[in-house]
Amino acid sequence: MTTMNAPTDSLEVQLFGGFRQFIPNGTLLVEPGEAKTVADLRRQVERAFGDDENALMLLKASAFATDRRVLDDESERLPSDEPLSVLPPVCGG
Amino acid sequence: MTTMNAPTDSLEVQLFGGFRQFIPNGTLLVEPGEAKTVADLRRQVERAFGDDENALMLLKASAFATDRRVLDDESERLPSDEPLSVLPPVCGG
Amino acid sequence: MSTTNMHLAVTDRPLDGNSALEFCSAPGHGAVDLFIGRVRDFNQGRSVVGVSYDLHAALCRNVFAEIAAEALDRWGRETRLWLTHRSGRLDVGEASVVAAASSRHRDEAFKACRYLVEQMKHRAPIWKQEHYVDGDSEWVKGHALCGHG
Amino acid sequence: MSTTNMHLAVTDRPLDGNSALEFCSAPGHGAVDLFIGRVRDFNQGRSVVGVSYDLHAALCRNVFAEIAAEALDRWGRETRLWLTHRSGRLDVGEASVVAAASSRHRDEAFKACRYLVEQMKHRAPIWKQEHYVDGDSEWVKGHALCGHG
Repeated sequence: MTTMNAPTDSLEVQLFGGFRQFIPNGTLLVEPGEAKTVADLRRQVERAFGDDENALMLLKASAFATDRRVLDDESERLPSDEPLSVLPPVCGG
Repeated sequence: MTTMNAPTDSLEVQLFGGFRQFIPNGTLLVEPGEAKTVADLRRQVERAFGDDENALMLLKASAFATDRRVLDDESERLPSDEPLSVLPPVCGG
Repeated sequence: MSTTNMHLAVTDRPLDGNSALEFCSAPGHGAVDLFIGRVRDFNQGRSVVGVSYDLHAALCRNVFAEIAAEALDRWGRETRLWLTHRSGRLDVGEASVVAAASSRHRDEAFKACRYLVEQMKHRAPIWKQEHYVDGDSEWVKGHALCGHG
Repeated sequence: MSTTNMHLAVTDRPLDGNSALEFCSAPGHGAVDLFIGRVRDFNQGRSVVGVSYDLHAALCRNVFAEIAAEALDRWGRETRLWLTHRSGRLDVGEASVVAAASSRHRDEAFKACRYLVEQMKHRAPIWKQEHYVDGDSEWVKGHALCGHG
């Protein structure tokens, strides 16, 4: 992952479940850059996965969330100062 | 209960639940006499309660049973050599 | 009555949920549902201090066996079942009935457990006398076992 | 998270049904239903030796709290609820989730307990990786949290 060498002001995104196949420590650093909405962030994460079809397919089925709630509306402005995460389809129990 | 003094060849019927208000030890002795069917036995038990309206009302809502099954069909011949009982409406749990 | 896959009993000793959870388990079973009925301190507007359960033990065991056999028919022969009911005088909070079912998937476990409880309530020869705070006692009305009740 | 009438948690330590049964009780509660999900030895044709649960702890607690609040709305404020989920690696037979609900009457207890389980499965950020007897491991497919999943 080239993003591992991103500058310290990079946006840190936690990934869970099946994403650990691709990023064992579960942390992805993306350039905040132009990411203003959840949809923007999704594109940044997509870019970080390059052409890894399996990761991209899992991402497609995933939701973004803060520690408080799932960000259903992806046109929503990215919350600042809140940890962000990518949640693949869930299967507790 | 005059039935307490019935001869030893009397038919012993066990009563449960609310019947313990009327017969604390739960055992009623009836003359087997002409009792050939479950319906006959019901009439004998009725007679044993005399004019105790509360007991008769409870009996009306009760079923007869052996230790194995409820005797749904009261035209059925009384099983011999099986303990018989009177079961008022149930409320386990 | 206890077979390899069901434990059915009436007893005058305290009931125990843990034994049911241990019994209703198997390496292939991903789900267990356990129900416990307990004596309440209040019923139909009256303060209850305890309940006495009267039951016809022999017939009870037969009815439990019928109900359990029906549950196995409906939710699979590999389902494991537990149904125990207490007799005698119980204080508020004590368990009167413990029902449990385990199976591969949760839907069967939930449904089989509930089936045991509902059928037991409607069909098992068990009677309940409530004891009230004022010293009075009363036999609780129930479900008639006869067609004309 | 634990309030007077609900206990919600995620933990990497073994789960315990008894604590749930004790918590979900009250003198006015005549019924408690308890569900335990356990690791199965077989899933979709493969022999399983264990399961690793990954979860988003902070969000999980929030989702559990939402689900529990909904259950109280539906089945009454006096209902008592328990929902705990385990994280980390579990062996076959170990409990992954414990849900329980107590209430005055059994219908509410059964329904509230089942609601906790179903909603947790569909909404809580929890993921499961199965480990197979052949040494292979696989993340189990689940329910998408996004509309386009």
